[in-house]
Amino acid sequence: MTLHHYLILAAVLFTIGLIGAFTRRNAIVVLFSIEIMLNAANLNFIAFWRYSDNPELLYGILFTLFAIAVAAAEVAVGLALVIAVYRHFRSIDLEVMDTLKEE
Amino acid sequence: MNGEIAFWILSAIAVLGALVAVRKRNLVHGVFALLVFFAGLSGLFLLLLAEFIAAVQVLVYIGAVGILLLFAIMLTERVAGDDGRRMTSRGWFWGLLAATAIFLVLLLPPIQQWPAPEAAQTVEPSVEQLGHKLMNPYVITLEVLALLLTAALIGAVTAAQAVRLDKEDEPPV
Amino acid sequence: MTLLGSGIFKGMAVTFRNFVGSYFQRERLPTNDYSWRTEGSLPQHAGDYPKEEGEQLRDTTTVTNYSRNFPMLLHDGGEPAETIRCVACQICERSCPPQCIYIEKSTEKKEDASGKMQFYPATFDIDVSVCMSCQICVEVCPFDAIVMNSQFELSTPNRFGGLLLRRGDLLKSNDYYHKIHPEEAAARDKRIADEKTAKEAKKKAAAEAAKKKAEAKAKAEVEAGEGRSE
Amino acid sequence: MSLELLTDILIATVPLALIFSTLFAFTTWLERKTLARIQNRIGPNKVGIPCTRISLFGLGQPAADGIKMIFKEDIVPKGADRLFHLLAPILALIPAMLVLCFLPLKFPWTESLLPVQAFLLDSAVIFFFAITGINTIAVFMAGWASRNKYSLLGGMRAIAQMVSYEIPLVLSAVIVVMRVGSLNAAEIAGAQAGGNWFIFSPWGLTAFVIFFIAALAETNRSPFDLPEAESELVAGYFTEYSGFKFALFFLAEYISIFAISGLAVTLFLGAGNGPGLPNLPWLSIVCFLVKVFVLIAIMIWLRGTLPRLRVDQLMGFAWKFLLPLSIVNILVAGFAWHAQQQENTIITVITWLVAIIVLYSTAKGLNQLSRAKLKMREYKYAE
Repeated sequence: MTLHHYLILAAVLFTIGLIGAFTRRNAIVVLFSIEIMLNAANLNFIAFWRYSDNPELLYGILFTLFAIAVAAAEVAVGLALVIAVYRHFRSIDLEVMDTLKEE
Repeated sequence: MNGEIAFWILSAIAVLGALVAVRKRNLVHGVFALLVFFAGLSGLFLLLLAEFIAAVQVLVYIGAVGILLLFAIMLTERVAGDDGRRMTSRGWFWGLLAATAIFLVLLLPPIQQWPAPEAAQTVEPSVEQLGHKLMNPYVITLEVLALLLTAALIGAVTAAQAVRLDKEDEPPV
Repeated sequence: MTLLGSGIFKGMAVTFRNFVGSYFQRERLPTNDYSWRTEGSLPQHAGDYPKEEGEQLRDTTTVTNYSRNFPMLLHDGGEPAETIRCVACQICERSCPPQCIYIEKSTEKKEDASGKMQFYPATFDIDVSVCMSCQICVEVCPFDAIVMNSQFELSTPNRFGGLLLRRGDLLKSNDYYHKIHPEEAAARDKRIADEKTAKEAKKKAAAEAAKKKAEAKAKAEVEAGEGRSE
Repeated sequence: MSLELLTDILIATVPLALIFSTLFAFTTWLERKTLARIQNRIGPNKVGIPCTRISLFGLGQPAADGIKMIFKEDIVPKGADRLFHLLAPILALIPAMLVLCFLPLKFPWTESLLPVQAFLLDSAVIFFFAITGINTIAVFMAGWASRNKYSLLGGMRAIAQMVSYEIPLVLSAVIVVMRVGSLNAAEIAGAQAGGNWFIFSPWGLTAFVIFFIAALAETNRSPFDLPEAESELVAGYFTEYSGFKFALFFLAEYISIFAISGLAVTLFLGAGNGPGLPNLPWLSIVCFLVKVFVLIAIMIWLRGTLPRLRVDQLMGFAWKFLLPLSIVNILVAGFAWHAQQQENTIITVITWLVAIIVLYSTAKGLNQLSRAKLKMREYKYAE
């Protein structure tokens, strides 16, 4: 397998995530999509690390490790926000939350 | 040869999982599909000889994030069945267009450099090396990360906490 | 209340004593075998479930004096349907927690054992697959018509209707009741008899009082008549 | 994939599945028998070899139960999610079986094979915890797919409990990983050769106790069996399961008990190293399994003794007692090893004493803090 296989796979996964984030109305599904995009990026990091000139420096691994930790924090805060929003609007539909919009 | 078969199977699993997760109306099914996607990705990490990352992927994404998503779903909306509402957002067409454009941009670098020049390295990093890296050059990053996680924890608890009203006769929001 | 403490170890010591003791002290195993226990306090036919193939239980109605499982209906001997005690008052049907009793009241009255005109249950079904053996029906019955049976061989190959006991299956004579639960049946019969005598005594007293009252009234009337005539 | 690799993997893993499935059957018999004796009953004693009158203390009971389970009717509730109802028991069994590979059981016939065993992985312990975590998903899936309130409640309880107790479980394992400097199960086992077990120190003992309690909760054993509390939730998440699917859940539960006891033995009780025994391959496996069975016997004993906890007690115990204690324990162990860098008896004795005092007072203080505050009940609507 070459690096390009992984890059194209990551691009496909990232686009799936992007489509989900752009086209779905449910806040939790948008969070799924963001997770999918982050994971696609992680795949890229690992692939670049594996095919780099000096993998013993572990750059890709370290970056992915930090990215996973940040993603975990992001999910926790995001879901807390979803729950807070649900409590306020009684819905997690993103199109309902338009009170800041100009009428 | 083995690696190639494994790559195709695992990437099929990951792509299918991601697609189903994004398109499924039933949110719990969506989460299960997302977990399949995470598992497929973890297999790909194993294929790339990053076994520690694969383990962390399973531990964090399947063990923690999946559970968190399930809890959030259980705490918010009715999930089972078809509620008959529109699933896609109003600007879905433009979203699709933008996503396609970005996909094409992402495809550019591999296409420009076709065929792929370099072959894979077979260096297998030990977890010990990783630990030394984390404790010596990257210790500040690690600490900042710990701080970030603590802040996120506190923030999540505060944000999700029910608003306590002083007056008892008002209904809780 | 704290969770951790020496109580855990004390409890573990108790269970350990039970565990070891059950191998050495036979009286710790109350379910083992009844034959060795104080003879005479148990019915003659009580015993272990048959161990050997081909061996038959002498009686499938009871294991001990104290076993109870599902309700039965009592009658006072003779033709069961003629002397049934139940008057279809439906109190048990209403108080049954899992609602496993189904009663249909008869349309006409019939003489019961004591010769009184009473309704009787045209249908009386208990679904023992639903019954939870709580004995509440026995507690609420004002006619001592329903008591607990101890028949335990109930298994049936029919899954849907096999465990629905009809009136005919439920009817058992008072003699049978005396056989399976002698002490309880004797106590119950004594109570019924006492109640009956008390009732009769009361009736007698009431009749006497009424008689006295009538006499007094008659006397007063006589006196009044006498008074008027004066 | 080369054929040789495949056969080697099969030779290394199939015996594990066979051995532990057999032990599962034996353990169900052992548990029923022990619980019965604790409650002054006899337990299963009739079923033995078929068509004979040999009853063998009821050892045929597990086989009879298995045959019964297979031929029972499989009921899927109306309105249940049929696919996930089917997948849940399978998903419960697979991770339970998988983690067995991470136990350092070196069979003699694997000497000549390629090093395919999973416990030789560099991050075996992390993998163990990661794969154990998948079990939670299976439990939720079972509870959710059954379309039953009690199942869902049991599933949610199980998730809350497993997620909470995973933290003290991992933190107590950190002590050992710190000391050995490796996540490799074989290296951890090797570091404890010659009776140098990690349980023989104040911090090691504390970590072992925390690990054991958390393991009880993680495998839904009594007194932490709230997810399957039969008197509150019918049977929790597997209320709606019958027949073979139920048997799979049962099997998964016992296999995960074996796995987590095996990990406890690996981390704290010297893996296959017997005290004063020669280092023979067969002997080490027997030694390992004997230690696992000692832990399982203690689990059964506790099940026969302790009543079930309330939900608030359960969560409070994890977060207010086990978690702070395990963090303090890590600090104590770190300082102690730092102080013991030179071989010096006096320093060792002093660190031991200090560690014992610190750990005991922390446990005592935390226990006092988590003491429930009893107050008079207030009646809001009734006077």
